[in-house]
Amino acid sequence: MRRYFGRKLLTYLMTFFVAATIDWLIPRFMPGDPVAQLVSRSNGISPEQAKALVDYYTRLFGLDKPLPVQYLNFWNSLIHGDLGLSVYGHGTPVTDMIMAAVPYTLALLIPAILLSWWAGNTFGAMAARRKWLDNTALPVGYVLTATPYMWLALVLSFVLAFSFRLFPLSGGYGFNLEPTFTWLFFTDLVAHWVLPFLSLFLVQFGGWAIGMRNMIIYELESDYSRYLEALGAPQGLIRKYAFRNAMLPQITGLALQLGVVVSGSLVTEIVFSYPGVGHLVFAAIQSNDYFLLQGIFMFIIIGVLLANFIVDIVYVVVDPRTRVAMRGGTA
Amino acid sequence: MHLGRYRVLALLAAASIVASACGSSSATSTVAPSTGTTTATATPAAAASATGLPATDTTVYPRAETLYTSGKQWGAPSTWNPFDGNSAMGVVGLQYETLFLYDPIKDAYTPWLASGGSWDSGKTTYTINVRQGVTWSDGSAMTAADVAFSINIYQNAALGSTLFTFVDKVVANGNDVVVTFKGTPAYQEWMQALYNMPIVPAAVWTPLNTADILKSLNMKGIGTGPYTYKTAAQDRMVWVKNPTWWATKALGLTVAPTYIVDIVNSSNNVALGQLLAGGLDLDNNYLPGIAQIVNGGYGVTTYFAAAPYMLGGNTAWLIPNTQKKPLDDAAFRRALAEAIDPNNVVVKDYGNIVAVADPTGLLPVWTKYIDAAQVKSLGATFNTAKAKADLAAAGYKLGSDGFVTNKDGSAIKLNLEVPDGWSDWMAAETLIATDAKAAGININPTHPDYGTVVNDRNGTSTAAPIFDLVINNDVQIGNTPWVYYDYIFRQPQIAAGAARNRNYEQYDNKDAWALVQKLDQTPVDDLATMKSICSQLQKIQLTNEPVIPLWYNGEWSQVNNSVWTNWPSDKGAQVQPATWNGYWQMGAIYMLTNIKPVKAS
Amino acid sequence: MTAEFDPTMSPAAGDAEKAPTPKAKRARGEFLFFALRSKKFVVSVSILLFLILLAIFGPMIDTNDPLALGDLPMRQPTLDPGNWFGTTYFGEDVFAQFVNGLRASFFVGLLGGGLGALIGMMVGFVAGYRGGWIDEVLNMVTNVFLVIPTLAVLLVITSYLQARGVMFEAIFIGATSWPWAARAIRAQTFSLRSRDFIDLAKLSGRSGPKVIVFEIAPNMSSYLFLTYILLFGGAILIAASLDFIGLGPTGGMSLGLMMYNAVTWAALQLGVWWWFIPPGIGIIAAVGSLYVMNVGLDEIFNPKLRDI
Amino acid sequence: MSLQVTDLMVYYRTLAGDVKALDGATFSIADKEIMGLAGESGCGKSTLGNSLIRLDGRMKYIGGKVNLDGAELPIWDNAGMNEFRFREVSVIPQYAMSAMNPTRKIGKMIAELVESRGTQFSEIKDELEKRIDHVGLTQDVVNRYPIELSGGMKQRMVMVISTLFDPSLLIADEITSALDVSTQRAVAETLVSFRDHGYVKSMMVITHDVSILYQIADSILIMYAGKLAEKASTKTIIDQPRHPYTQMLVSSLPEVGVRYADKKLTGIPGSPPSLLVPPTGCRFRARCPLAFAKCVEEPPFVEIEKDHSVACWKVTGPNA
Repeated sequence: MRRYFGRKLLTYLMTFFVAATIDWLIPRFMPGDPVAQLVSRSNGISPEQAKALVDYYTRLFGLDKPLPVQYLNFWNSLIHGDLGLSVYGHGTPVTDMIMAAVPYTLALLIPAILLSWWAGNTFGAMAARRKWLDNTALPVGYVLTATPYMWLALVLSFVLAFSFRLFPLSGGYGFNLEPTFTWLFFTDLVAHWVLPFLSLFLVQFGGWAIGMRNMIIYELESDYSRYLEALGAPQGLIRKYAFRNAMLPQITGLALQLGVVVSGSLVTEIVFSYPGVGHLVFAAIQSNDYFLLQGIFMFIIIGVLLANFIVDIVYVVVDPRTRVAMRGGTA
Repeated sequence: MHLGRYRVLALLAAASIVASACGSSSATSTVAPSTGTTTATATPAAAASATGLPATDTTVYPRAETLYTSGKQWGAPSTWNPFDGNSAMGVVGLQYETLFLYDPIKDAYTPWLASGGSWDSGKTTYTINVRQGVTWSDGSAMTAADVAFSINIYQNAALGSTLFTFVDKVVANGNDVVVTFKGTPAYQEWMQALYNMPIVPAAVWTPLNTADILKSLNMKGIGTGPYTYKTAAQDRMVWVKNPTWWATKALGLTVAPTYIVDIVNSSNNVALGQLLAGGLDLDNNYLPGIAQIVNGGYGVTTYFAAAPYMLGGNTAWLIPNTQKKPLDDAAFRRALAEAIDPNNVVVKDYGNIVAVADPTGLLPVWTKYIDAAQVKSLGATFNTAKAKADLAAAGYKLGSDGFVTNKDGSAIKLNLEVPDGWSDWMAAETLIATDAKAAGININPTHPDYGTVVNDRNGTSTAAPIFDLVINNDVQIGNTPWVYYDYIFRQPQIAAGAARNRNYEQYDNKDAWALVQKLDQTPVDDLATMKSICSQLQKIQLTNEPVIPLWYNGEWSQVNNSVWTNWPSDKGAQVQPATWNGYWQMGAIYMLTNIKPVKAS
Repeated sequence: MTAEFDPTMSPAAGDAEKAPTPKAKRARGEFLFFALRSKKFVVSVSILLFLILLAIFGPMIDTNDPLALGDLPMRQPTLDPGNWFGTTYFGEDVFAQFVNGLRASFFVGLLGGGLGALIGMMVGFVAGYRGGWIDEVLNMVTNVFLVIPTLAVLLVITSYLQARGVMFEAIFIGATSWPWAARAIRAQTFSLRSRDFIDLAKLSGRSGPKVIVFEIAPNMSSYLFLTYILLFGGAILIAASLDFIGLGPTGGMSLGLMMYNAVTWAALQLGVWWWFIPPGIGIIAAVGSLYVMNVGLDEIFNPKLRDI
Repeated sequence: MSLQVTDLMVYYRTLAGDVKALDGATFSIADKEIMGLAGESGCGKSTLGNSLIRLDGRMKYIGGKVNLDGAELPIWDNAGMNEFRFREVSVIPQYAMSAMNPTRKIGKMIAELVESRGTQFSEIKDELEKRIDHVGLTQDVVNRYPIELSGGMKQRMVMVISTLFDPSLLIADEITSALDVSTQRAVAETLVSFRDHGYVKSMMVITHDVSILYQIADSILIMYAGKLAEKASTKTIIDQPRHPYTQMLVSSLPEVGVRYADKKLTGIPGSPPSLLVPPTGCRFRARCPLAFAKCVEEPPFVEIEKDHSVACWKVTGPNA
């Protein structure tokens, strides 16, 4: 057991190291000096003012140091949870900006991932071997999972928000509100949350439903199912087993999907200008704020790694075979 | 069961959002030299109501009293420092004010925080009469000392201002501030400064006036303006009316909206959606298809009811790299100017919401400085045939590929760069390239990443500018055409690098620069001299085409009349309709005093 | 971003025993028989064929340059040649854009998916067949590719390219979308490794690569094919996302770019739906039918899944 | 009479058409009888075995009757069969190695299984423990997962499970083929002991490996090409088989106990006919050395002496 997790942990650490280094390279390897871009955006100012600004920002971002030093500083400050300053935010700490955005993204991602996984699998299991469902409902699943996130998002926002005014068009909460602990704010928050959530949920849902449907059909054909049938066990029991066993690959799938969902949330947040991390990424790309990008990606890397690790643990818990294998020492 | 889970999650999310909203703002306010108010109070409220959710003091801005704007803010509001070019929307104009307003349409200076200002007979000393009865938002009175301090602050090297290269001394004298100059005053620049310098309370800013003056975010600062800081978030900046605004008593002016919510720019379709849905009253972004929308009965209007719909805000120039062959040849640039049909861009790209630029490139508000006769005789106009002829005459022969070649026979392929993602300009460059190709000039439209464009255009500490052609519109409308000529002819060349934001084309013309300086030192009321100098400069510009004017980028402004009406327009109140930096003091502030709520709340 | 697809849609992903093993030539006749009987297969393939034909011949029927600015902006779909799908905000021919975009999208899928499959197979086979530390290392590489936001890498690369083409996009997607495939194939190989016929091959002194190519690969050919199909569809979707955040090919045309332009120019709000709808439908139809075909084929390859 | 099968016909649906895998089988198994069912692969023996407990998707019931302890088995009715399965008819499948749910502890699985059949686990718990001992497993297997067991252990465990309800008929389908010789013998002996302890009333042991039957079977039923060829006591079948096919089959038997690969019997030239369009008359006649004119007619499966039935004109015919 310890050996297994020890190994995993090591892999994760090395992965993190490599990923983080790649991440650090981003702003350094970008052509064009970010300060120049920042200054060139505040137009109408005199060359002298520009000069002053350039000096100011260069010092601010610590770009005046040699690369190796910058690299060491990067790790050092990373350990202290400092991701540097944002160009797009004119020197606001990147961590602050991310932290302000994270709640939205998590509020979007966690329910979208878990619910779609749960609902999709349940539905897929139902559809499996029920011809009418299989032929009626599943096609919908295929369409959904083949739909680009942003396209669905745009259609939803146009129809439900723009045309029928059922939901707000954009933003994280009403522009007429301030964050307070009141039902008003809370409900408004949810209202703004629904559409982005839905566009993430639906696409995912389709994928899981189909995946589960296929998996469970395999399980229903497996030897243990046939044996149970031969012994007259009711369908209930057989399905229960099949579902349970089909679930396992779906859990692995969950880990593999994370990256996809993150990118999905990115485009979705853009469509609804939902003030989450994805939206921040877009803003950063648009304004060439590589420090911000670097910070966000660092954040995503950690997030995905963490999630993967959790999935690993969960898997061990739910799949006896891995447990047994580990007791045998061979993971 | 899963439903339960999702409620919990959403609740947690809500909690963390509230928390982070307070958290981040209080985090920044530690840097800010003022005491927290709104958002700070939210924290105890949150803490108190952590158990269950009783309706504690929620802040809801009534629709009828709130003005929703968008267009200035390209990112989350991050600094409220009036001396930082990137300060949040309205910091200068709504919160801090200037001594004068300048109205480009009427070309008139209106005393604002100054009750008046005048030159002495020799035009060597300028006296500012500081308006009495003006109070800071903390209640204390604004004094001549504050004004003197606010001007003197520009001696701070960190601000990199050129003001004190010609200003000598600024001293408070009773209720006046007396300004003396070094040699001939740069009248044009001084007048420009008068309506651009924010007046700040000396009490607050004296300690901040250090090398790190820009580091102070100055959230919830103290100004004289009609609005004060309410709150800010990643996607918005909110101002609340200052009940004790001096102008109400002094000038009988009141700003209509109690709240101004400025929404950080998002994608075109969101902005347009908000505008059409009435979620946005004033949008200062470039939006596609405005012509259709204005005529589409959505209740959306613009400054002009018909083309060009928008006031001209600045000129979009085609900037050639005059250090490179063949663009170093005036004849070639001239032919290029004739080869391009800006009208194509105006119609096909912008759908007539912009106007073709005058051959001089001067904005319509500067028409009186244009030597029409001279333009008629020298001005380059679109004419493919003529362009071809001129090229041939100048000795550029056609290559096998049908494009003109350098005189040494080498092929000519000019890269025209606009930043990737700048959709309207990307469309424009394609049209321009097509026109040029028709005249035998091989232009290759490219849209590299913004950083690359800036590098190629400005050069770096190590590399000279390597661009062939770029489109640029850096310099905005102002009180004097001098800003444009300074932009075109600036000498000496500024060292390559980030700070290089004048004379991108690297055009060397000492005589022109002498004229520009002469213009700068001409009093703003000496119209005759200004005209003659401008005419000479125009001659140089028209014959050498160091930069080629294309079209007048609009002062993008589209308004929804469902909640607020009586917006600026050529028929009604003729004031600037923009929330951008510098426009409030060019009269946009009157927009707020003019608009009327459709139905009183 | 990792591949846009659901790994669990691959036939029994992570569940080795079920790699369908083809049965010589008798299987071919059987394949056709079931193929024609599988509604999923027939429908999806005919949709796919239709789209492919459209992608191939469309640009020949409608020879308009998809980026040529016409004189009739925002024109409703008409019967006039060149305006079947109407025109864009700039009077560009939407149909021309659609067919050319379709072409690009299929190209990206074909190449990107192919490259992804290739890398995935190589990593998967070697890791699964060799095992040991090689497996460990390859696993880590796979993990790295799973977690690094490939978007970041893309940003760095693209900012160096004056212009990036569809080709580049395809290669990039291929080079980043393989990890899940590698994992699945590794699992499959792992299970096959211990089968007698592999041992026999080993005993007969065949080199590792030979065994992989001549023994293992053929035995999971159908599985590999299905994997490829999923990568194919995935690549198209990733490309769409990249295009949408403005990292798509500069110049040129693709369904994702159409969508991107339609949004930047607020096509829907301006009522130019015929600009926004086609690319979406195109992608859904292409990717959707690919996925359906995937399951259809699975049922055909794998007798267990048939009802007869 | 424990099991009484009359004229049972079960076909296989294939692309090419119906394969007449079981074309009219009539025989019976007495209480306490262990009947071996032998024949070349594809002769329909597995079809017969399966049809008695569960017709899988491709099998089609054509006709015939199956009586078990006087009650008729509704073998054509999957649902209807359920009440008989496990309690009356049970099976030890060919795939015993993988017959148990890999993600359930064996004990838990058994509990869920029996309870799903309306019996409290507690009721059979003691019996279960007894039988686990009986097959020589340790009690802790119930707390293990299948993959923790060796092939032989799994096999024995499945035998225990399948017979928990003391079915009156147990069908053992090729259970020995996957095992090595020693385990094979052990399994075979266990089967016998099950009968002796009354865990099962009667048994049908399907195999291609006659030598096993020689050890355990009371009687042997030889099938050829979807038809019954001969049924008699093991002794009779081995010592004086009457059907030419049986004779060749037995004569080609190496000395008892040594098994051989499942391939076309070397001793018999030619190969069995296609069951898609089986030849009229005796299906063996193409390969039969004794074939004569009469053989174009279908030979009946008749009892020529007590407990010995044969389908061959040479044996039953006029000029026998």
